[in-house]
Amino acid sequence: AGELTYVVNNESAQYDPGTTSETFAAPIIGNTFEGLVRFDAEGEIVPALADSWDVSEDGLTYTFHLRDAKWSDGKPVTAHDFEYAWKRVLNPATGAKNSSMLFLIVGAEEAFNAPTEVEGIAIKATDDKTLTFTLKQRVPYMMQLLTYTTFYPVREDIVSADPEGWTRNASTFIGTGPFRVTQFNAGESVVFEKNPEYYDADAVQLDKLTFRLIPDPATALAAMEAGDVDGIESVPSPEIPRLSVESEAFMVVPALGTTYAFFNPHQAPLDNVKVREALSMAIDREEIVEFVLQSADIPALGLVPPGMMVAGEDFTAGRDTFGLAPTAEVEAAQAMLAEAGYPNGEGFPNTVFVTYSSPPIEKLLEAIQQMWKQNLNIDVKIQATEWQVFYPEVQKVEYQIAQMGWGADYPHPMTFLDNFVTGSPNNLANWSNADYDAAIEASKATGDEKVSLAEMRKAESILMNEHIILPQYHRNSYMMMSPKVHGFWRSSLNVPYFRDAMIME
Amino acid sequence: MSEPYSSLPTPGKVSEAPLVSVRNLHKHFTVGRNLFGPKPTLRAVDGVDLDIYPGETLGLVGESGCGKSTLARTLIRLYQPTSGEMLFDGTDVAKADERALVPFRRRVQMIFQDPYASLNGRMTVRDLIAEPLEIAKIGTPESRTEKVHELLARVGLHRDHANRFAHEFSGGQRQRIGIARAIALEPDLVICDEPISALDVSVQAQVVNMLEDLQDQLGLTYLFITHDLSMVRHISDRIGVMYLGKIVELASNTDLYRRPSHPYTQALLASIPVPDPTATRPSEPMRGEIPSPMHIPTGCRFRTRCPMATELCASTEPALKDIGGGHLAACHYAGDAVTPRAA
Amino acid sequence: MWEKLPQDEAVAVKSAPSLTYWQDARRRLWANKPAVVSIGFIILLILGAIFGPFFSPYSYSDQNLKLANIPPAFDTYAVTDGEGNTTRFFLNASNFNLYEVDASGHVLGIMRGERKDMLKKQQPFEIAGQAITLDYAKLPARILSADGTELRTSGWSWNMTYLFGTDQLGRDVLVRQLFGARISLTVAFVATLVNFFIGIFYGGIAGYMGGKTDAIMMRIVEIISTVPLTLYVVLLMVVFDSGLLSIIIAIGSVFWVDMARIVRGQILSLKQQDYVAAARTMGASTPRILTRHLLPNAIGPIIITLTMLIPSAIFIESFMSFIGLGVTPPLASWGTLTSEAVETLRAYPHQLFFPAAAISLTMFAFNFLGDGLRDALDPRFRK
Amino acid sequence: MLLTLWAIVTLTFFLMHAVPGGPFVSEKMLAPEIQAALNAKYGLDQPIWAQYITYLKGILTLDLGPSFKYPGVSVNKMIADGLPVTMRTGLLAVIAVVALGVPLGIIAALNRNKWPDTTVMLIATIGVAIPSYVIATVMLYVFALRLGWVPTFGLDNWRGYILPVFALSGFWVSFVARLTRSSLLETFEQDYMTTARAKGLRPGQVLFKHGLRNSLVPVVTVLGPVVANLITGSFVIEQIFALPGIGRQFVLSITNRDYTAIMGITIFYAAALMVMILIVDLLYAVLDPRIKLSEASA
Amino acid sequence: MSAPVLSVRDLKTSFFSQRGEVQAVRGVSFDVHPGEILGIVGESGSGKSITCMSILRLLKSTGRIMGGSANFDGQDLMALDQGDLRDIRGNKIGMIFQDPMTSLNPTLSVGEQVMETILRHRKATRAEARARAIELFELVRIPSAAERLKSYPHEFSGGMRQRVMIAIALACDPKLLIADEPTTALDVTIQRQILLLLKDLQKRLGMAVILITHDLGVIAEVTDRIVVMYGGLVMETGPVHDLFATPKHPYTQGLLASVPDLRDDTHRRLTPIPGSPPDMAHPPEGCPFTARCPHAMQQCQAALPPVFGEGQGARCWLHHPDAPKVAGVNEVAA
Ligand SMILES: Nc1ncnc2c1ncn2[C@@H]1O[C@H](COP(=O)(O)OP(=O)(O)OP(=O)(O)O)[C@@H](O)[C@H]1O
Ligand SMILES: Nc1ncnc2c1ncn2[C@@H]1O[C@H](COP(=O)(O)OP(=O)(O)OP(=O)(O)O)[C@@H](O)[C@H]1O
Ligand SMILES: [Mg+2]
Ligand SMILES: [Mg+2]
Repeated sequence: AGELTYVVNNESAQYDPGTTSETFAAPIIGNTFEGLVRFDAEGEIVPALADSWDVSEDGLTYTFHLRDAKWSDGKPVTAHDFEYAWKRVLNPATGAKNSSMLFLIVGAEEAFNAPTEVEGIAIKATDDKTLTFTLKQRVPYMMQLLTYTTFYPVREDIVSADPEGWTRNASTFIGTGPFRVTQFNAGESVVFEKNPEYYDADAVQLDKLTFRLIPDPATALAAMEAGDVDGIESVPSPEIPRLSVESEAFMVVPALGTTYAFFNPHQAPLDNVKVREALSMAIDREEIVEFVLQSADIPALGLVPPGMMVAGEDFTAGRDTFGLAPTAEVEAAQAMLAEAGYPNGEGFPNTVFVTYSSPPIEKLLEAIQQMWKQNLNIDVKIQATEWQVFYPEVQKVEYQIAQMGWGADYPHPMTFLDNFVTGSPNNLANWSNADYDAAIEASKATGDEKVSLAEMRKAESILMNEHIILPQYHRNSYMMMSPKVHGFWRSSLNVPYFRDAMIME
Repeated sequence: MSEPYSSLPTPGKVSEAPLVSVRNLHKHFTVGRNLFGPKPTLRAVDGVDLDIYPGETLGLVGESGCGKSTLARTLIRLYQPTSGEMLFDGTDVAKADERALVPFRRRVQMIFQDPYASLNGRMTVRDLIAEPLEIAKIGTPESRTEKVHELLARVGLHRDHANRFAHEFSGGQRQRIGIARAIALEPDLVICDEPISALDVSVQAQVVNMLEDLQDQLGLTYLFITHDLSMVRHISDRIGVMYLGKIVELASNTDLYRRPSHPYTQALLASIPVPDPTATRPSEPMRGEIPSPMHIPTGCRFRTRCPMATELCASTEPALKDIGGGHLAACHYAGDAVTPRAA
Repeated sequence: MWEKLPQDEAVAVKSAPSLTYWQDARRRLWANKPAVVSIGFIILLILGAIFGPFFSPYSYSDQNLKLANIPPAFDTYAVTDGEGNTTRFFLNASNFNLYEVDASGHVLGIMRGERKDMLKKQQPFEIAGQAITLDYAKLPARILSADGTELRTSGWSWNMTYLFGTDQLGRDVLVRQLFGARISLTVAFVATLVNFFIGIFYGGIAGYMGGKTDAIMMRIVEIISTVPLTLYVVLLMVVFDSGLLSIIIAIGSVFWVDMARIVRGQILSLKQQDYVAAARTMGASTPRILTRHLLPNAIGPIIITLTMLIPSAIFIESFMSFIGLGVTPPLASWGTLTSEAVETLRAYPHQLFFPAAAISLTMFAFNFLGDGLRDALDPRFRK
Repeated sequence: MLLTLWAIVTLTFFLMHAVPGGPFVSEKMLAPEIQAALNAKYGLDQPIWAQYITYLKGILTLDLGPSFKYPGVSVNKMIADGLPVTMRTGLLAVIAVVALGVPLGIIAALNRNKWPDTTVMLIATIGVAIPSYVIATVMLYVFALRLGWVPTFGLDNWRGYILPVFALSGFWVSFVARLTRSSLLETFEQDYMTTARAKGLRPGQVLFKHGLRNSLVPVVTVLGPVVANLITGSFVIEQIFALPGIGRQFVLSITNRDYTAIMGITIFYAAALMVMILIVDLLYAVLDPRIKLSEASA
Repeated sequence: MSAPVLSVRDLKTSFFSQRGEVQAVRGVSFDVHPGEILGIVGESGSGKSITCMSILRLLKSTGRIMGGSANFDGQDLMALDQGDLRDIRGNKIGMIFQDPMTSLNPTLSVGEQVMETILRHRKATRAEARARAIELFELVRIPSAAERLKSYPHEFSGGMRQRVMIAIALACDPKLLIADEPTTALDVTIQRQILLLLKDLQKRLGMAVILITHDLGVIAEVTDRIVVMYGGLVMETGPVHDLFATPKHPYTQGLLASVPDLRDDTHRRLTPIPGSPPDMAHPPEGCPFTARCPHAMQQCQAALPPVFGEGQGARCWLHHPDAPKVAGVNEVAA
């Protein structure tokens, strides 16, 4: 029993599980909806609306058997709800931002591009309780993918009655999760109550849950410290050292994210891999973490962050360092740069490091800029612009160095590695490497997790040895939750789960 | 009541073309702050005909509030006339725009009735007096300062006063600054709106002498508005008497004082205080309500206070007519043998 | 005693030279102490901004990450080893680092301790041969000597290495501030000029002309003040390169509307005065009437608006820098220094204090100067 | 007035489209097919003038269109949701500006060069020199967290209003105080103030009836746009105190390139501003009868 | 003779500007008796207005009263506290200022400006005050009185504004009226009516009047006694008849000689006093008139003369018993 107020820093524009692509929507959707399967506190896949499933030999056809679950208005959840929801995402008129996630399914992409071809989509509710679908190729991380909101069911009657507005109204926001919304206060808060129709309702302890929007993390922290709220989503980074020693409420949650910059291999002087390597070697990632970020983040030497298990093994375990080290390799970097034709930085062309406006990121870049200056004697200019200006610019791949980063959509290395295959929309360096593509292809095709892991590691080495990215650090999330609250957990995909939370005095 | 130019008889003394010629000039104001409905009109100048000849001094007297200042301000084109014609030296200035008025502005200057309000409090006396010179781009700053000192001496101020600001002066001293400014450019016509009423008599005498000297030396023309009937008699060649927005009598100075022909003029002359404590005068002031320029009486505008008003006066407005020797009067009975209370 | 004086003897009075209004105003300004002090301050500041950095061992971009977030003054502890060598250090209470300092307050470097004991919330150090423990189990953190007693401070001292402390990247706050002054003062200067030359005249002309001209001009002002500044600035950023010039253009094109409105309001009521009529009868041109008669009489509100808008300009610059039009890192202005420091307000208030104080002091100077100017330009006031 | 509004709409519309970015540039790259589908859905695939015409038609029916960023929310609703919050703090701030700024200016003017004057001017100078986000942050820390006198966020009770209103009005209180002071000092030197005193009027009457009224023209001039600004909110204040107002919404819609929301709030602001300026012009004529109404508000 | 209503003794007022001290009033003394009209004449800039303003302590911020007393009704106005002084201003002492345009508040209707005085000192409702204001407007001959209450000062002619000032000063039937050039902007007919009005009030209510004017005709006609000022000092005082008949001070004589003769048509040049008045920032040590006086002596330059004579007193060394005789001044022409 009890009430709990949790502070979020951003308001999502869309709460429709099928159409949204915003991470800000996750706290709300994650607590009001469940899909076929879910993560538990340990990050394992456990049954949710489906209580069992079968995968065909070739790994392409999945069959899910649903349990007797109900929607929050009491209607039973059926396989048709899933079929409807997924096909809705594949209708361009819906305006779903993550439709491409479903393109893994046979016929999906075709249907999206020509909406008459709905029949070709290999998704089928064979009966009320059975859902099957067929993939175009093997997807090792399919089960993880299914936890993503795009794969959640929605209710046809509700959605078709008001395709856009149903998520704006507490009475039509019908979900399948442990809570249901009682109030949407735009710009202010979302209030939930326990969903009595939830299949595991007995396990849910909280009666009332409020997500309060406080955009300024400093205010949120003040509210937390004043005892006005029970938990906050993030803390201002200068406060991390203090909170980490002072506060029992302070939590560090590993987040599956890496902050890095793209080196554009098509622009001088970065078209020279030695230059890229020299630059990458010349920065002191440990100092950055300790003094600039002042956090417990992890210096990054590769693309994929630690914490993702494949074949029972952490992807990053025993990984190569690709010639990099946590501290700056000054001499080696200087030698490398000289080899590239710029001894002591002489004649190094004008280089601009573009970024989006964000004070902590700019701070980080300033530190890097200074390290390059000091260690390599080269001047790099920083240019920060609004995200909306920055991002389209970067997509044109005319920058020299561009700050970026990636957070996992699902806890599998492929969420990072997939971005660098030829033609991926997120391949913002427009980099193309046949070996890399082949390794990725191979890792997906195999049914053997070990082989798959090896192929993925190989792919990462190819990418990293080419120094297409300047890895900086692997992120953690820093948040606070009152020690009175038990059973709360936040996934490494940044979703806070209150399903098992309870307040103990 | 628009009359051809020729019908206004010229005074005997001068025979040249008039410097200023005004016909049927009107200046009306709308008053009140009524947001809705028509606003009442106030006819401050209500059909004035007037000629001013080069080199003369035309005195203008009249009841307070009868429109003298308004006439002056219209003549100098601070106000846009509501209707009527205004010729200055042959050119029509009634409707000219600011740019076309530039030459006119140089040749006509004004001394304001309110000395303080017309002096910019942020300027030193030097700047104030030198301003017309600066505008006309005459001389260097030094020579202008010289000229300012000379003008200050002329109006009886000290050269040290040049560094002061208007608020540091007494009323009379301010007025002298205004005078110095107006004559700085040696204009053709100076419109003097009560230039001496704030001065003490000895300074009045100085200033009047000075104005007369300037007139002699430079051939200036004055329109001289005042309430001081002894001074106006002294300084003017001709005198116009205004009543409620209109000129009711116009004659040479001697003629006017000898033969006042409009009953208002007669009443006016009878009220002059004499600087002699032993003199005695009938203590009966003029009777009757003063009419307001918002409700000008029909017919003769003076009839409400006129001791000899008749039926005729109530119905027809008398025109300004010559009653002999260039003496004009706007009274049906002016020039008649029986003029009551004639001097 | 009773002899007659010769008639023509004029009493010779020493006469002062004739002053124009401006000469007189200048004289009065120089007699105004706070205004003169303010002028002095502003000149010093400008000189400091131009030449100050040359005297500093650091440049605005020199970082020493290890010495980040060091305060301008600290409590020092002293530990003496067996041979009588004293090691001095201080504790940065916000990031729990120990820094070694010398007796006069120079910062020598960060002290590396052993692994932090996360459970006991302690970190052992070896200082001057002694085992010293930093204990932050309970805040404020304490320094424990080898026998577990709390070490007392040996008094506080100024930070002689970084007079104003360092920022988040270990840069000297003082030098950054002097550099920031260059940009912020330029911006202030530009804003003032723009207000002066565009705002005042625009408003003056609208107010004086009245009627249709006024209506049209004021509608333009309305349009300028409603069209979202951000959009406009972003567009500018696309057209121009980021830099001081674009800031000047941005500020120049929009920053005068408040001034225009205020001046217009004043002129509307001033133009009815008789002295304006008098000037018109003298044939004074519109510009002359505006500059000589109307604007001097509206000087009070003008000067106040002028001084009040200076900090706004400084902060608009920091906003523009934030979205990419303006100074590029590592360069900073007072505005960007301030907004950066707000984030660290609780942990390192000195980082906010200095830029805020700089802006406030400058504002005081501008205000005193403005007041002095206003009084100098208004002869009616006392003294 | 409608013409001005039209000019503003047109200018903003084209400016907005000329600026890089669009409503669908989000955190992650959208596949090109999806981008195209979204553009088609919101009519962004049409030529710009066609979008412009459509938009104009919408406004004529007072329909500001659907938000691009918040599906299912109309801009009308966005404004209707955010406005009450913004208005409440804004109007209180306006009251604070008038009720504090003017009296402080009076006190300073009456005690010229004495300590109350110096104090007020000191505070006023700091009030303009320190930006509102700094003031807000510091106050939040001191009053809400340290002293616990006021809540840290939100407007749930009257105490919640104190800090936002204070932070919102600080600059303008200072500005108005200074303007009032300077204007009053000038008025005090006028002859009619002497007349008023010669009538034996009480100091209050002299001050308020004769002094203040003649000093208010510049104050009213600034107040007009200030009111329009305050009642349309401030991003910083709403952000820091977590108020769901349109000030924050507006800035977000610009960063999000939520075209219809930008337009809608701009139009709303423009209308508020124009109404305020009209009121100011009317007030001019009330305050100073020499200013002709026709002249002030042609 | 009854006790004076107002007795001014050695009043001194200076202005302080950057240029230093301007001694506008340098020790002025005079008495005003109940029911008496005291005229003040004098050179423009001689300190007449400043004397009057000093009596009511109405100087601008740069002015300061340097000494002296002004006894009104047994109270020294110079020592009175502000509250009591306010009860006297506008009530027992009415004041008409010289400059009618700037002395009226441009933003209040003239009616309001009259009414507020009444409301301040009398227990009257607004309607009563309005009625009284209309009555006053009629008294000072403003046509369409009721209608014009609503007008603003700038809509009035100079003379009308002056009459509004008069109406304000008379609003509370003061015991003493200080009128600084109240009729300069009025034509003679209205001037006469106003002067008769003042005389009437003087008789009916026993009101005393200080009348400053340059119009010697007015002085002659209405005042009982006159004070002649020059250079911040009283040069001569005396009953109006004596003063006009036998002016004792050379300045007074010069003043009287400057008036144009109404009966004279010959355009004879006027005879002003030559020279210009002293600069009050550097007042001369001796008699301020020395530089312009036809009879100036060494003594005049050396020391300020005291007032000689009872009844008609003159501040001139020529009236010192030892002074040489000068025809027309201290020697009555036979
Ligand atoms: N604010 C001021 N600052 C400096 N000097 C002043 C100020 N006001 C008046 N004076 C000086 O004081 C002297 C007396 O002025 P006052 O106004 O009393 O003269 P007045 O006798 O009334 O003259 P007038 O008949 O012209 O009105 C003048 O010389 C004037 O220059
Ligand atoms: N700006 C104005 N608005 C409205 N009415 C005005 C205006 N100016 C003058 N009047 C009115 O016009 C009439 C004539 O005024 P004007 O100033 O010309 O009189 P005047 O003859 O100069 O009087 P005085 O001798 O008293 O100065 C008066 O009734 C006055 O109220
Ligand atoms: Mg007049
Ligand atoms: Mg005077």
